[in-house]
Amino acid sequence: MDLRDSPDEARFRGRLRSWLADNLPSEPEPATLSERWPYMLAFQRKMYRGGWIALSYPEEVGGQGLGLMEEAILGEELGRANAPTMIPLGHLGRPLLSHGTAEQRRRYLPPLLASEEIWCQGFSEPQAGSDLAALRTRAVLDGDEWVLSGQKVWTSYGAFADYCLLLARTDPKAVRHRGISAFVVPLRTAGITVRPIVLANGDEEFAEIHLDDVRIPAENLLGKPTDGWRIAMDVVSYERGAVDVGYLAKFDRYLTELAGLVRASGREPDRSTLQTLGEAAAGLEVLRMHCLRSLSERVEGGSPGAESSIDKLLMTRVEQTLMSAGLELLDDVTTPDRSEWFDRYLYGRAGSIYGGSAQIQRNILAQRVLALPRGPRA
Amino acid sequence: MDLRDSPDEARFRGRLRSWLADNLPSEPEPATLSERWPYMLAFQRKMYRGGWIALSYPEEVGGQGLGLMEEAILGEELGRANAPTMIPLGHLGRPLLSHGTAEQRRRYLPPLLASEEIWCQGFSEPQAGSDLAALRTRAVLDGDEWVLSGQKVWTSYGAFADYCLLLARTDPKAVRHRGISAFVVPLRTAGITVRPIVLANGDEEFAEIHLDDVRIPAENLLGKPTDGWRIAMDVVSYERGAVDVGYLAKFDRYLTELAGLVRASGREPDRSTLQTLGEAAAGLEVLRMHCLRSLSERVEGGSPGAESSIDKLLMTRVEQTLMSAGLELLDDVTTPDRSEWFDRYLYGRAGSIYGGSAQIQRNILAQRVLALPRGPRA
Amino acid sequence: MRFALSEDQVFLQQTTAEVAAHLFADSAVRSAASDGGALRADAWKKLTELDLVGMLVPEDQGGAGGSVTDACVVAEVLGRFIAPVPYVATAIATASLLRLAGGPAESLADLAGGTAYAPLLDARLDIPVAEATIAFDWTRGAWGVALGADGRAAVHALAEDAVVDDIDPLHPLRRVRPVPTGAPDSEAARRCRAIAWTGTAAFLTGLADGALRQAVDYAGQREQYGQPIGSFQAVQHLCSDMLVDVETARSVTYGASWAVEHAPIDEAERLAASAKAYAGPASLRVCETGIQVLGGIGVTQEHEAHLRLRSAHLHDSAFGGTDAPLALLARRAIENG
Amino acid sequence: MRFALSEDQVFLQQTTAEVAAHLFADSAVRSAASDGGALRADAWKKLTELDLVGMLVPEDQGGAGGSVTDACVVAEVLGRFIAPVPYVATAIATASLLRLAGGPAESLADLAGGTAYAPLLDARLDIPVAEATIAFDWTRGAWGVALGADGRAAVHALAEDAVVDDIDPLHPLRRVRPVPTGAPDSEAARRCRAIAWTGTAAFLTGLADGALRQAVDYAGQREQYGQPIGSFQAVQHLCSDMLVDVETARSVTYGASWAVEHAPIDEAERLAASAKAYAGPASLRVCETGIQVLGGIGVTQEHEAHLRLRSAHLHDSAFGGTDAPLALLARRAIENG
Repeated sequence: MDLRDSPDEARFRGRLRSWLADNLPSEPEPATLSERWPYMLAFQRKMYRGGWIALSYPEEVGGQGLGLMEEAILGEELGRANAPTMIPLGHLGRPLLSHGTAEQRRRYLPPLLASEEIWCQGFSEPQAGSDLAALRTRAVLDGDEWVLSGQKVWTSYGAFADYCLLLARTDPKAVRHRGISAFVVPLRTAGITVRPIVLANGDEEFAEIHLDDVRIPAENLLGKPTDGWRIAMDVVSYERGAVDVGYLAKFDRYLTELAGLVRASGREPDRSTLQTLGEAAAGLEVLRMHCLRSLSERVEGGSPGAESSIDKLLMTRVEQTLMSAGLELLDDVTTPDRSEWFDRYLYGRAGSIYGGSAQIQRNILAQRVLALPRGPRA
Repeated sequence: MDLRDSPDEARFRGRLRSWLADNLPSEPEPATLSERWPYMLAFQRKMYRGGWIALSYPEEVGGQGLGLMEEAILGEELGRANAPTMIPLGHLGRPLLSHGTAEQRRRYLPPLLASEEIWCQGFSEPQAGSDLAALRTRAVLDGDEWVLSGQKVWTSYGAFADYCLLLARTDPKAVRHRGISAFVVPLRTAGITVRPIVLANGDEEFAEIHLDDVRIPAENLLGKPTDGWRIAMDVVSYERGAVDVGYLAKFDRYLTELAGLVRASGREPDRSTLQTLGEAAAGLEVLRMHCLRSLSERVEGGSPGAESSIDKLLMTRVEQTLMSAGLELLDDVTTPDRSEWFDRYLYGRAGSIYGGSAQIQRNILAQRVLALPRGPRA
Repeated sequence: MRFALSEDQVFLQQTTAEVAAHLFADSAVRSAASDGGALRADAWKKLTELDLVGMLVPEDQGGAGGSVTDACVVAEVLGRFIAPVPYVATAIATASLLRLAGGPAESLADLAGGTAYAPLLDARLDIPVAEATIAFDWTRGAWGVALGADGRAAVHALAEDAVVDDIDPLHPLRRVRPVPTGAPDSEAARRCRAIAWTGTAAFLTGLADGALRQAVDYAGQREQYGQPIGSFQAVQHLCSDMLVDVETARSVTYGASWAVEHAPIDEAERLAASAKAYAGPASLRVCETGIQVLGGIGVTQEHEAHLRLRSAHLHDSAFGGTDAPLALLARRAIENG
Repeated sequence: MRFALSEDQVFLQQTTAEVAAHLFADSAVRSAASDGGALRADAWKKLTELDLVGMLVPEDQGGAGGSVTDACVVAEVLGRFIAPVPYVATAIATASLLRLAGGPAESLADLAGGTAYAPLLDARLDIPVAEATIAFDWTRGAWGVALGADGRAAVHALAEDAVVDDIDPLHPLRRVRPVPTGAPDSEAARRCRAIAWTGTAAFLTGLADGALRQAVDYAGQREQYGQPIGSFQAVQHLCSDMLVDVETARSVTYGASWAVEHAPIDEAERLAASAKAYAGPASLRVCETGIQVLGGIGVTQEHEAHLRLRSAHLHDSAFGGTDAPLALLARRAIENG
């Protein structure tokens, strides 16, 4: 155990901290996504130019050749500096790196990492949510083109993206997950319609993608045919680690804000207030420590396994505890702070649904970590 | 809606209240079951002689020919008067009443209701807990005798009982619950061994019953062969109604005691204390109202159905809320009050297990009340 | 003792449900969040015509002369349909205050005739002790009603400030210039508070009931892994827990609905406080679980589940949240302990 | 940064588990509840011989000179086996106090040699501000240790009163004639409190881990409805929730175990407080769920599950329960908010 930075890590953190001090935007983050998008994008590109993005990618594809540890330090420092929300792209580059041809890596990775081309993830479908292997979007090879038809939902930032890493069924005879392949789909292709999904809190982060006889070149297949499922599971497990997606920093910011509002109320906090706020604070420390542990295990042992479902369930639990604390402590329901917190709470309800529902995560843990016997379904 | 007593009910309540005022034992209820048993039994017999037991049974078997409403009033008044714990026998007389021969009713019901002969329930087995239909105790007809072999567990007051209403498999070829019959088994019969089960809190309320080639007369079959499952379900659903088992009165007593301890502490209750105590109090009112509603539905619609699983889950929830409240509010862990409360809390852990675990109750509600589709198991 | 709705009440429940199904289709409720109050106005007119708005107003003052239980039957059905109308606020809480705490008789008749009245609360949505600043479930042009310092219900023209509808757009709050009030100390005022708690509990129960019905329907149809998700034990148990919450909230609510009119004030308050403190959190649990069963669609504006959850939050907060009723219950227990 | 046990620590974990499996078989633990301290005495002797008792005592004072993380590794394993020994109380909390808060050097060496020492707490099992009345996890003849008014750890001969062991017979409390103490205000005293919190969290994590292992074993073997109960989704999800609690409690505990020795005092306290406030309720949830999975047998004295739950309750209450660490966390957040 040593939670201190190594000398290299400390140097990295120091450089990053001073870069952030000089380069953070002075204007606050806009509230609506349509205004926030250019703001986020501008800062993300600036960070890339500064050498702070794609830290753990090889230098030849535009990364910094550093490690997961530096990625984690980045997340911490962004949170500490109250920096703009990052657009989560890193996990989408992973399958290009691991399964892409040399040409695909050269063509796609640098602009992806530079945020010059925005990528999104086309996995879920209306009939394939928790049961991803039931996906129905089909891809048929017609000469030197794949022809894709189907519908994707829950695509983060789909309305802003240029490319989609998309799963489609290429072998309709193979059972479920065996017949699936992954594709690089340029979203400007004819036959594609993108429609935003408005979340309960008004956010338009997600989109639906409709594909109607969309023709893409044969070389846009990623990996071999039927590699799709493995690619998807890889992406999903990267997505489940809290550090990658920068949630910890966001939660830290929320807690600081909530504690500030309690202080600003001028009321001496009673025991119930201390318990509520204390539980939220403890939750964040647990999440932070668990993320460090997972990170350390990944640094030593490679890509995360089924245990990442623990991270996901913990993240949901901590988020929902924090949101409930906010609703309880901000009891003047007519203030804008309460209203913003309520939006966060609503957004938090999605935490136990997307990226594999809480029920699916528990199935994974029971069967793949605890090795409990499968039910009659198997 | 009318929660008032009818004139008849009010007269009944008045008579009962004054009888209790005159007849309650002056000594407090002993703490250990071995001392408590004669104390309980003496008071229960006194109540029977006073005409306050078996209220809803017909007069010809020793009952009072009244209704469920009077049973409920009895429960309320016993709680209000802080009367000794009742031995729950009423639900065991029901199958004798509904399935017994005239001779069985004449022979068994009056002493059962008078608490002159104590009855217990031999349903669960080591390998048949939640899955009662898996029971293995066998009964084979040999001439004019049934020969019983097997083992029963979780028999309430088994160590004090004279008779056991016992389920055994009479048709080993029939599938599961179709091959089960119910028997009246005198516990003094050769081949029977009763061993108390000591609960975590030290209580010896439950027992194991071992049956080793126990011979009982052929006429001790209750109902027709293979009526056993229906009889069992009947008993279980009676058992699930909170009113019958007198829990409400006990919880009321606990709450009053807890509130008294909070008052005696002399500390001005803070908000957290008010919330904790208030939630326990609200839970009791919910339980009381839900019991009244269930009672009213039973008075109008006959025997309780699958909905009684709601009563059971509510009772467990209210009990566990109350117990947690006690542990939280009695924070001086060295006092005898805290220690007694801790024993109640431990006992309360059994609430979600016995009489069908919380998981089984939820299955019943999902499948039989909400009519959700059965899983692949069906 | 009889704990059941009368035949008339069952009929009232059915007819209200028919009217509500017509007025408050899911799509209509979704658009009501941004229709500038159009559905609210139409629906209120219809409910007024059907004598449901004047339920608690005596017949000789133009009302239906119904019981609190009758009003709770209506409120529960409206909750089930997430009806964007101020039934609890106006037809139950305000009508009781005007009637029981000696408000102007003409206002009561006016309310039964469909004129907008809103109860005045403090910034935490509690019943004010000295000063009200919020018109609860406000309609354009509404009069405000609060207990005066003399212990009598008074009607106020409102000097209006910002509308707050970002928690629940179906039941807007309006900040108003502060109105001095009395504390709810008299028996009449306490009974009014108990009626407001009970009516709110009925609406919360209805919200939860709707979430349960929707979850069960969806779980029976939606297939994953080749079978309806409702056949998975995890989903079944979520639904069973919702059922327990709905039915038990219903029990305490209807018990309270009787007690607030017929029982001595202490018992009335104890049951009403229990109903409010229990139905609020129960309804929130059920609405949240309902969203979990619906999955992704449940967290979008394409589905009305979020409006249901928003309404549950607002009504859970109303009339003192859970804090006020829990404190009352705890203090009573301590006094008697 | 490296968040993982060292090879030595993994070895320590394995050897401690082997020793514990030998000493604390389920049946031995069950009889320890009424053996008059026999197992406790034997086991303490063995743990002393193995240098585990003196883990936090410097080598030149007869100890093993180990880290708090080392001590937590041992405490966690002992928790897993419900070991009826005062490891947290004596080898972690008291040893730290004697060492860091300037206690008599000879007592520290004496402790490492197996002599009984118990930390002195107040009646709520919190660290006393002015007066101690309870010897925590008391052994016959034990010396009491508490912070004196001068801010230094002091050793007291105890004037003993009643034994309180009805919550957890494996870890008795002993009332003692009141001992005046100082408040834990100095940095050394605060660090000692943080170490006590962390060690307790490790024991609580181990208790939970044992409950999880037992539940998973049982669920894989026990059959109902013709299949192992562990194949039912409801049971699987109970076990998964237990796993999440165990692993996350472990993460925060080991993070804290490092911080209490190496981080600035504010960070050390924040992590230790989080570990204590999180591991206590998590362990209670897991021990309760474990009993639910075991079913009937779990609530009897024929199984040790109730002893596990009892120990979890006692340790959850120890050193200020969850209230003290939560208040610390909240006040820090408010100061920095």
